[in-house]
Amino acid sequence: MIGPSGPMLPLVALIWPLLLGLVALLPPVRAHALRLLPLAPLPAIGLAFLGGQGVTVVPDVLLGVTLGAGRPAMLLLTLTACLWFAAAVHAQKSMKGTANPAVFSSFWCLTLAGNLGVFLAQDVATFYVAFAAVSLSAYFLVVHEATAEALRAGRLYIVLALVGEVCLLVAFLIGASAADSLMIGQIRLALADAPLGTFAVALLVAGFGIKAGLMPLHVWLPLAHPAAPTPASAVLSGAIVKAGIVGLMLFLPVASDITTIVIALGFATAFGGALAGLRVRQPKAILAYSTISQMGLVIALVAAATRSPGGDMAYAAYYGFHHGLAKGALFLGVALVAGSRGRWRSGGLVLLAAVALSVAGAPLTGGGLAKAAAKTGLGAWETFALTLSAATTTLVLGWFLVRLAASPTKHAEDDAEAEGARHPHPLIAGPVVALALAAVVSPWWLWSAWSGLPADYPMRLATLWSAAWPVALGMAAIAAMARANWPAGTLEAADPLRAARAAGRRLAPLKRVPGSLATMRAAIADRSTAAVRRAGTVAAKGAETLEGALLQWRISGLAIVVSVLAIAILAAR
Amino acid sequence: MSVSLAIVALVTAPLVAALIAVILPRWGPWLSLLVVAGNAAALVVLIPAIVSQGALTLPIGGWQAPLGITLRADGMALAFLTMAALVMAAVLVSARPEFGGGGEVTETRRQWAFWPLALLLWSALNVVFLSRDLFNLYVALELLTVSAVALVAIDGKADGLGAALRYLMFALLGSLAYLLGAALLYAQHGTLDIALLADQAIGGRAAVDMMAVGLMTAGLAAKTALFPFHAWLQPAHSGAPAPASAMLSALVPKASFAILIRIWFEALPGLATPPLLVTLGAMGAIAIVYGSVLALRQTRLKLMIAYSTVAQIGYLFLIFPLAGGDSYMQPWAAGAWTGVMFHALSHGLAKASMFLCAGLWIVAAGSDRIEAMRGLASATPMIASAFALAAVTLVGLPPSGGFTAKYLMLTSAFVSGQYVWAAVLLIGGLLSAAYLYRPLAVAFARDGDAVFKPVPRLAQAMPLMLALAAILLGLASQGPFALMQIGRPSSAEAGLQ
Amino acid sequence: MSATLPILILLTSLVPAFITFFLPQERHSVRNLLNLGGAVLKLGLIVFMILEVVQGTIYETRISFAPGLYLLLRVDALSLLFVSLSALLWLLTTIYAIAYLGNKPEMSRFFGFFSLCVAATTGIALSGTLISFFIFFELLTLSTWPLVVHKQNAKSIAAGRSYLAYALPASAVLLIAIIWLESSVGPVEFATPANLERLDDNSLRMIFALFIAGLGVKAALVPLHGWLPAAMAAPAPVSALLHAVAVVKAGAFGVMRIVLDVFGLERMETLGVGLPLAVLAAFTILWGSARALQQQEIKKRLAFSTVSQVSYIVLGVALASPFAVIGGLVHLVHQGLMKITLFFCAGIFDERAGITRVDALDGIGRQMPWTSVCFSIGAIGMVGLPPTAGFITKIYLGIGAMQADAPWVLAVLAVSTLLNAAYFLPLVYRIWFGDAPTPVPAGGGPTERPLGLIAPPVITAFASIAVALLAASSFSPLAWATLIATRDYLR
Amino acid sequence: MASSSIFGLCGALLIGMGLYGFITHPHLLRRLLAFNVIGSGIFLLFGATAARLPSAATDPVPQALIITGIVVALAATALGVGLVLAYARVTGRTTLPEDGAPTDPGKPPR
Repeated sequence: MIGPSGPMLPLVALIWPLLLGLVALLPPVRAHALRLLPLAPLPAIGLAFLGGQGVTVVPDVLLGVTLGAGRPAMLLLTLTACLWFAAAVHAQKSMKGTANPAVFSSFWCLTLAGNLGVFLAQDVATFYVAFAAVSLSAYFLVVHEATAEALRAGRLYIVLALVGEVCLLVAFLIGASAADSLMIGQIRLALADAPLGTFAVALLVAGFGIKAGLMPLHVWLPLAHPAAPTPASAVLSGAIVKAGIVGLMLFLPVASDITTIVIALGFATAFGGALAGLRVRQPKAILAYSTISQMGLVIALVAAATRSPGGDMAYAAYYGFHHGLAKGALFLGVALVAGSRGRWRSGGLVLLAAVALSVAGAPLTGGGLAKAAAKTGLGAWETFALTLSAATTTLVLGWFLVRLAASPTKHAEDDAEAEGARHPHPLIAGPVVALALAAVVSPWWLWSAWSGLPADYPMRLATLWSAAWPVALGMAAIAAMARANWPAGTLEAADPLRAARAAGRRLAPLKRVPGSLATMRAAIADRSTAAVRRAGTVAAKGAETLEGALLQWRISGLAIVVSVLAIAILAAR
Repeated sequence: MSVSLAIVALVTAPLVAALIAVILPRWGPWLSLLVVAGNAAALVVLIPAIVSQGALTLPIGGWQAPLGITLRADGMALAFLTMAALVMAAVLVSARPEFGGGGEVTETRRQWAFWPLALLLWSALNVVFLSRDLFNLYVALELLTVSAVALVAIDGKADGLGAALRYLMFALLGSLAYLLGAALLYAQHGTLDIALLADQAIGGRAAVDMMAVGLMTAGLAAKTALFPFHAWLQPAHSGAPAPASAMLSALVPKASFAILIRIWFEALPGLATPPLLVTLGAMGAIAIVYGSVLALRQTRLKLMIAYSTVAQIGYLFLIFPLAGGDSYMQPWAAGAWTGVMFHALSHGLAKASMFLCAGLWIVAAGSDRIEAMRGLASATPMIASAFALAAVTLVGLPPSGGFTAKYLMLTSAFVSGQYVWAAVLLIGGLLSAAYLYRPLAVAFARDGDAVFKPVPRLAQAMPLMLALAAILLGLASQGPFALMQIGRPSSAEAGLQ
Repeated sequence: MSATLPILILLTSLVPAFITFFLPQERHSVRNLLNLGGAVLKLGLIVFMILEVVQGTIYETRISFAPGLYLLLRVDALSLLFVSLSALLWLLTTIYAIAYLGNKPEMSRFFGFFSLCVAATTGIALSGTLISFFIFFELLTLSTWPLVVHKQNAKSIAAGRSYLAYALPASAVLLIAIIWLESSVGPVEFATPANLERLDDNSLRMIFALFIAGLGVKAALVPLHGWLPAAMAAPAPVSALLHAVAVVKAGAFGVMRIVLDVFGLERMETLGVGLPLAVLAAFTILWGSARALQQQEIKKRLAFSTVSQVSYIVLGVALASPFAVIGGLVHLVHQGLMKITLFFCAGIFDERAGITRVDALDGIGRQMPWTSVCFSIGAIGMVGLPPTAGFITKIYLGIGAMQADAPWVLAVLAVSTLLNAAYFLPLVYRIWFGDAPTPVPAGGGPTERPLGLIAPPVITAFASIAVALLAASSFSPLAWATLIATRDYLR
Repeated sequence: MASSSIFGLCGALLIGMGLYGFITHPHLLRRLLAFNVIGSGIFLLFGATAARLPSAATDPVPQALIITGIVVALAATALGVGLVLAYARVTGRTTLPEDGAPTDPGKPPR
């Protein structure tokens, strides 16, 4: 036994939520298990702000756990920890009285641990375990409400998550054997020219793409994110998708053969996701599509950073950081708006509109800063695409606000209470406000450290213009569509599987194949046993006939006499 | 001196006891126990003596061959004697309920006849194993045949009498052929002593010798029930009462087989030719498959066991092609020869056990149809275990004597490149598993609701003892193996060619 | 001491076996004490032995049958791996069996053969020669039959027949292989490399094929696996024993012995038999999974899953690269822990709630939480998802496949994982999210007591996570497997 | 031709005749008689071997053996006759069922 070495805080950050998850299952704690949730990310928040330099090695656990986070990963870890904390605070109120709080809390903690783990893991086994933890236990967050659509969404989610796991496993195995090491850094280097390396990279993109909602692997996302309880939706859309992003950051090798394809897919997702969001009416589903779109951009940024050896993931991380905070605010804000009336409701909507603008990258917002920084790492047409994506984002988030404003006030449990309950509970509003502020403001604070650009760069006219015109374009489109009485949005909720279902119907006859194969196998087996049996019967009949003959003394006696001669003759040879 | 006494006692004690039992029928059961004890004592004296001094030769009355008759106790003889003693002990103990009278019923003829016949049979057996004089062997073989035939007919029913007569026909013709062969040998060599014959016949390949071996081999094969001379066996063995069947199946064929071994391996090894050896082996092989196939078809337990004997006798004849097939890679000499001996011994123990089991089951179930045994395993667990262990031996699964036998034979077959015999050995094993499985499976089934007659525990213990002995033969095969090497003919190692 | 210890270990199960046979049915406390005592004692002796072996003691016992035909019990690292697994799981299975079977009839017979079966497994593990291996292998076949037919109904009798119908011809084939080999190269001891040059390559290939065919029945390689699903008619502890501890494992262990000790990895490579074996194993993995998908009975599904899982072990040694061998070795333990958990749980579902079919599992999770949790862990492990033992195996096998330049194995692993998920996760889904068909009467639901029933699966489920979490520690099965592979076989 | 040859040839003739009868006759009693004919032939042949020594002296051993053999054959015959009688008494047959020929015409089956 060799004890762990290096800083302990990363280890504690991972183990602490796991411990809390177990504590949540203890009988005396079970009923109040939700109270534990805000405690879970605290060590991680500590880690994020104290900073963890150095590498933690725990040689005995798994295949030797190595922890440590690079600068981009640490930024995302900060985001994740904060978002989980905010969501946990939100859950104190919004999920009060939910069924099975212990199970929910337990999986919440497990998912959190996994989510933190993917940022900290330095070896592939730990990463895989963490990724599986975040990926698979999130299933229980999705299906927590156990409604029919939640279960349906959960099924699709788990199937794709498993496919993703398998893709990743195969890719990791190829990489680890090529690198002859389990260290992610070496695997990344080895993947560049390993045998089957390109195939492995494709699998990596598929595996992480599923998690991050890369089209066309995004189908689960608009079903699963809205189905979960609101705090869970927030972490799913804000933090958990970042597991896919960080995976790509860590593993995508420099100058891979398919980098360009990944970039193209990323941008396609960015536009496709946003436009697809216009087809649905449910606010959370629209947000999910927005997440798909944003993640497409981030994936494109990550892939772009791998084009040359010196590429920096910082822009992607910076962009992702902002998106996570903002998306968390938006999802939590849905509950805020739905749960309040009057001016509280209007205030909420305004707040969310501000956040939405930030996501779209309006000038001087956090999102605008992130976009401005991101553009520096891109080529010409990519820059244009990124700029233009702000228009579609504006459009889809505008549509979101419209739908949210139109959604009925949901106040079922509080109806019996006084009218004074019109204003939202602080535990609901607090996190939303905090996240929104953080989303809009904190990129300013991080600007010079992460963009590498002068401090006045966001205020320059060119920057402002390139941020403003697409947003304006998007707003114009909103106005146009509002005038046309919103021709979009024919579906209540997302239904990405229609094609699949149709294909399934067409392929339904194939279902009979295993059955008929089994029948055939059984028939062959029966026939061959019957043949063997027949042969056996024939042989036995023959033997019985012979036996009857030998029983006659005339034959047997003669046989003895003949055999005397036969033996004598044989002996004479 | 005590050694000579022991040898003589092995021959005479059962004989004397048989004569007394004829006169004093009531004493039969007790006398048999006495003989069992005496026999055991004699073996206890003999085995260590042989192990320390090697094979012992005892000219009876001090008359040396060729005029006198020689008894010779070598390893093989002692192994067979021991096996016979075990089987006889179990048989004689198990026969008490059926033939002991016990006073509750008036004595019947069969109760009177059983004990002398069994003891006579035993005496004749012991002589066969010990004697080295071809004519003396003839007399013993006849005595054996007569008592065996009489045992088959002991019930006095039509089936038994018919089976006995059929048996008698084969046996008489076999005896006559053997006697004629012996006469021819005497005419050629002027002696009937095996050792002297071996000295004389070295190098010679006289036509008379060939005729003589032809006669003797065919005659003995008929008595051993080698295919295709086995037609008498199945009615005789299945028709007799269970204890008699046990003796008939386990011991009687071994006697004629032992004489065959003495003739071929000790007296006239020079006469063997490859085609003859292959022919004898082939007959054995056919017997294995044929007997097994017929055993599979039987619906009556004793018939099935009898056919199993037909098959198992086939293995014995594989000794002819296989002996001598051992290579420098194996540390043993005469592996195949010893293997066949192991087979003879373990088959004797297991088959006796199986017939005793069958007898008890038939009594318990009131029928000898295999189907009637349904559920008997729970009612009579000891019998079921005995039957299962005996089956393990007969199939040749480890760790049993049957396995040791099969292993030694198989190795010889492979080393000498005679893969056909190896295939026969394996197929025979599988077929025997197939037919022995059926009664076991039926006995293990619980869905019957038949009511069985209780079986006393002592009677159950006897077949179990025999079956355990057969297993023990495999577990502790070192001792028997070493024993059988004492006085082993050199041809056993070199092969018959 | 070094000569008697292997014998003592064997006797710890043989003696209880023989005494148990003669115990009257009603002496259950004596019987339980005897069996548990034997199991605990054996575990203790094995722990002692492991400590001694680490210090370099060599345990070797010879019992001679005939000159050149002897029983050799020899302890090496590989045998320790298997024997300690079987001893541990035997103890748990005994506890479970006592609780499961309670006071049913024919308990003396059952526990007698149960112990005999474990004695045979121990013998297999400790065998130092081919022939000793064969003897114990057959003893295992024979002592398992009464367990398979234990219920004595038509179905179990048929299962027993099919078991023997597969096992006995296989043993004949195995015997041919052994004798063919030994008749040319002399008695084969595992510790000393056999002098295979005496045989030409084609003969060696034939012998290898015969070995695989002979062992393949027990290892349930397709198409020799037919007995295994049928043997589900046996009581649950027997299934657990068959699938996780004894029979199937003995087959896989045998394949390892043949590949690693008799032929050796290099020889296997020069003969070119590794690839066909790997293909066969891969096919078995996929076929078993595909067939499991079609089964609607829980135990049958588990049985086909075993068919598939055990072939991971064979696949590992067949690929013959360092990581693959380690993966194969460690899966011997991992599969045992996970599969026994599943069978324990399936047994509890059957015994306490009468659930035998997949669709009856709906909503049982709330009524039988412990069992359900254990079952879920086992199922996740079988799929190979972290943090259960299955994923360690998969990582090692996958890297090993790349080392062996056989990337197609990765596809097999991937498809197998998905198939495993497809037939296991729906069970887990039903357990936790299915609608219980009838409202459960208050307090009248199925019970998971006594403790002896639920503790073993909890322990094994915990262990199957622990061995993965602490895989890199020096006491884990993985460390042991690495030690075995690097020290003994990968020179 | 030496007398021993005549003895030998007679013995062979007897054996051949007896063998034919033994094998072809279904009637059990006839078979027993044929058995005795064969036996006599063998003993005759055996007796002839006594003269095989070149010297004039005859070998005494065959005589001893023949006498023993006759006793043995007698015992076997006695058993055989007893069995045949019992068989005929029980079944009314004088042949074994598989040997074809039906019952003895003199005695109706019971």
